[in-house]
Amino acid sequence: MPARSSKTLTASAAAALVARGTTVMVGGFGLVGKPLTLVDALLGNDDAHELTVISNNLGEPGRGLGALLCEGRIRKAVGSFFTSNPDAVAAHAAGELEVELLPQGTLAEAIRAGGAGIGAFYVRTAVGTRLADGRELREIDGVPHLLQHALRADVALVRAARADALGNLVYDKTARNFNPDMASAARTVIAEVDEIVEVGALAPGEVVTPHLFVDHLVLAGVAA
Amino acid sequence: MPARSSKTLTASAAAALVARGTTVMVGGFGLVGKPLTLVDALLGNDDAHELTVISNNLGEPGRGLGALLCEGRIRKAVGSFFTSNPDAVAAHAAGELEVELLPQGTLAEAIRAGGAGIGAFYVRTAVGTRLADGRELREIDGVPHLLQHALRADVALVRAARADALGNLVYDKTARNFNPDMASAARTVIAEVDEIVEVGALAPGEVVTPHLFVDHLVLAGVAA
Amino acid sequence: MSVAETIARRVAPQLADGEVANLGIGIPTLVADHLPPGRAVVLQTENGMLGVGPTPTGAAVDPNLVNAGKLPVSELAGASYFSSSASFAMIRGGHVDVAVLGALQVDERGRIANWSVPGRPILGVGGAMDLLVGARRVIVATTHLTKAGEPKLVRACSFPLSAERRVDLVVTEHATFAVDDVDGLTLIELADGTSFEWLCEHTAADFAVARALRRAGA
Amino acid sequence: MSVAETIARRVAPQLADGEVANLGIGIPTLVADHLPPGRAVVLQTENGMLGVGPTPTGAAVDPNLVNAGKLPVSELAGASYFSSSASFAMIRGGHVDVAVLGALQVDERGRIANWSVPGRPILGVGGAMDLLVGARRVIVATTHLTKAGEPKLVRACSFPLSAERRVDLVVTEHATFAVDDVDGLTLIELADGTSFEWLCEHTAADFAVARALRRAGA
Repeated sequence: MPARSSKTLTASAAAALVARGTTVMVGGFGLVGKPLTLVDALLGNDDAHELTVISNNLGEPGRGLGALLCEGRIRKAVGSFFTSNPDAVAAHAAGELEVELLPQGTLAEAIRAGGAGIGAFYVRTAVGTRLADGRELREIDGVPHLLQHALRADVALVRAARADALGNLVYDKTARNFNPDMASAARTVIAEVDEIVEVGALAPGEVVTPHLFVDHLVLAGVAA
Repeated sequence: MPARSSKTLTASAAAALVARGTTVMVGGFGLVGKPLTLVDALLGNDDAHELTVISNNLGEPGRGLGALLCEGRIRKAVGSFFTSNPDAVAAHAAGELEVELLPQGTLAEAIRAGGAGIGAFYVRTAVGTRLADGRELREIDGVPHLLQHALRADVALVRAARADALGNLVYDKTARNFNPDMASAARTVIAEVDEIVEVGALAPGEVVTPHLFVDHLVLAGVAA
Repeated sequence: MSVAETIARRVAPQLADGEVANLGIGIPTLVADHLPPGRAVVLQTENGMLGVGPTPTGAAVDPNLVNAGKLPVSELAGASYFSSSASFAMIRGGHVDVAVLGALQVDERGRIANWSVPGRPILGVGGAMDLLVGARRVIVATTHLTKAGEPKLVRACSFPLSAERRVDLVVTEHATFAVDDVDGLTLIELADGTSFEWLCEHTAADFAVARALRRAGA
Repeated sequence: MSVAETIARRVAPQLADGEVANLGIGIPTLVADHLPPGRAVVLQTENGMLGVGPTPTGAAVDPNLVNAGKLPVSELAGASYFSSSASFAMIRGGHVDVAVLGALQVDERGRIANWSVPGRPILGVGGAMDLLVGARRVIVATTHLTKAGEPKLVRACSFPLSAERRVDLVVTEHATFAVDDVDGLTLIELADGTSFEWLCEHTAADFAVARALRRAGA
């Protein structure tokens, strides 16, 4: 029997928490570990426009974040790989989509830093490349590093396998990816899960995202 | 039946990997999660002198790292709380022990950074205190932060509950503490464990320290 | 009831239902025992645990299950364990609602000194500075006077400050002070049996007095 | 055997027993299928897994179990999963022994361009730059020529570099080059059926020739 949790919301109630002009993190690597129920619910929120989206990719044409992009709701995208969606390439060419491109590891680390109260960090990745243009360079122990500021968001939409009623999360295989990092780095965190189990059903040593990070739970595949 | 692992060493063979004048990380919070078999074995390594020890504490009088300290083998300690061992206070007063004191969170983050290929990071902790003396200050989004460099070691001695034969590690309750961070941040990582199980016996979603971080395994409580 | 328990009992109602709290070593740790019935406060301990339960007895004591004071604790349903870096990421990142900390001194702006004593070598700091920058709210739980009978609430700390950030509430066995950026300390509650005159005499910091000053049973 | 498989088969013996390897998208991914029998190479994929197993078929395909190319993979005994930040901490921190990467161009110092094409907007980089700074050893697995028949090994890359760090080995279907800081590219192996003259004509980078130049079957 599924457990009840005071954190449970419908997908549309959760999507309504995304306001115009805000920054939204969306977990997933391609469509794997993507909170698709929540992303689809955003389409029904007439206020979800002019968004800045922090996500590794922008979905596929018309699917996931690609659907939001088609409707012109994404003003800016921060991520590592947008070429997999031709619509993103076209929107950028048309001047309708601003893009901030980061190496995938720097992106993940910046999100973790945002959740961990780290203001900025120095990383060797991308030194000497065009992604270093305009960035602060500093030698540390004789090795050049780039400064990267932390990333935070107003809302994070993440995908987990199971939650307990308190909001502790565990993930399934490689669907984990950016989700635990993003679950730490936003003012409001909404987790889409397959199942909500009783408190005590998750072993304390296996919890990946402790419940204090999670504000709301939404059941995957339930659109209402 | 315990599993065999090609990474297994005796405690004394492991302790012999610590050379004179090197930097050693030692896991644990007080004596909880401390690799005591390995620390005791260090006493039998006549080359383990003039060490720099990175550890939250320096044990208790005569126990754990406290025993190494008594023998005058620790030149410098980097950690957050040494006052719990009066011998450390006395050694410092006598000019025999150099101390680098960091807030506990900055210590843990610097160790993680060392393992994660992050050169340095900015943190708000300790701004405006005496621990900020001589440190670089920088405003990030209008908030003052201190620069902290990453910490790395030649050898890390960590304590885990179980390893599989490949060296994947899981920890027991609050004995986890600094151990996973340190297991990522040294050239040679030696894990003291209660038990070595067959490959496949640990669930892939529960592994805390993947085996690529771990060089050697030593069974706890086996002195030889 | 000991003075420490009196203070802990006065702090406990300040923790709201559902909040995540980190309780420092000493008097703050005792707060857990005085929470009003039914108030679900979740305890985080910086050595790497969320969901700390009461002190176990006898065979239930597990040497691998301790709080930041290295005292044995138990595990509640829904608990989780994590590394030190993850624990302080939680704390610094603003995910802990409230920290209850002890203090050696509190200045009249509400800043505290709780880690070092002048003239002695600086050899310990622990997690206090991290909690002071990271916890959303900080409550100080301290005796009103030092063991030598000196006021702990002072104009300016003679001991080194633990952070630039002021705390939000100061609770002693004699009084409770709210803290804000404009007025600094404001007396909001005076213990039964403590006279206003006594308090003024034994408080070296200037403080305002709330219009709605309350009397509270010790 | 396709050209891609020829290249993958020539790369495979370069991975030593017990090494942890990250295989890039495309030709590098094929290397896993050509490892010599009994050679235990552990595969890491930057989307968060160590211990990647072979491509599953039919009902064994799990949509939540993919590699960095988003292709289905399987899980070997001893595998583990972790977050993106933990995965790149591993990579940047020097914990991955070898990365096998594709390339658009390789310069004569052994630096590569593999992420961006001049004249097109920069909209994708992925994890290539992280692997180039973090992997202890980097092997390039690429066709010798572009689809247009142009040499990929050039004096200086006209495409944007992916890192300042040089790679350690360049493997094409025609030749294998070692790379070092003094000599840049050194030809160490020439495929059967490829003449030295053909190679010189189709390689725009200067290169040295090893005394012990080997011939290898395609």
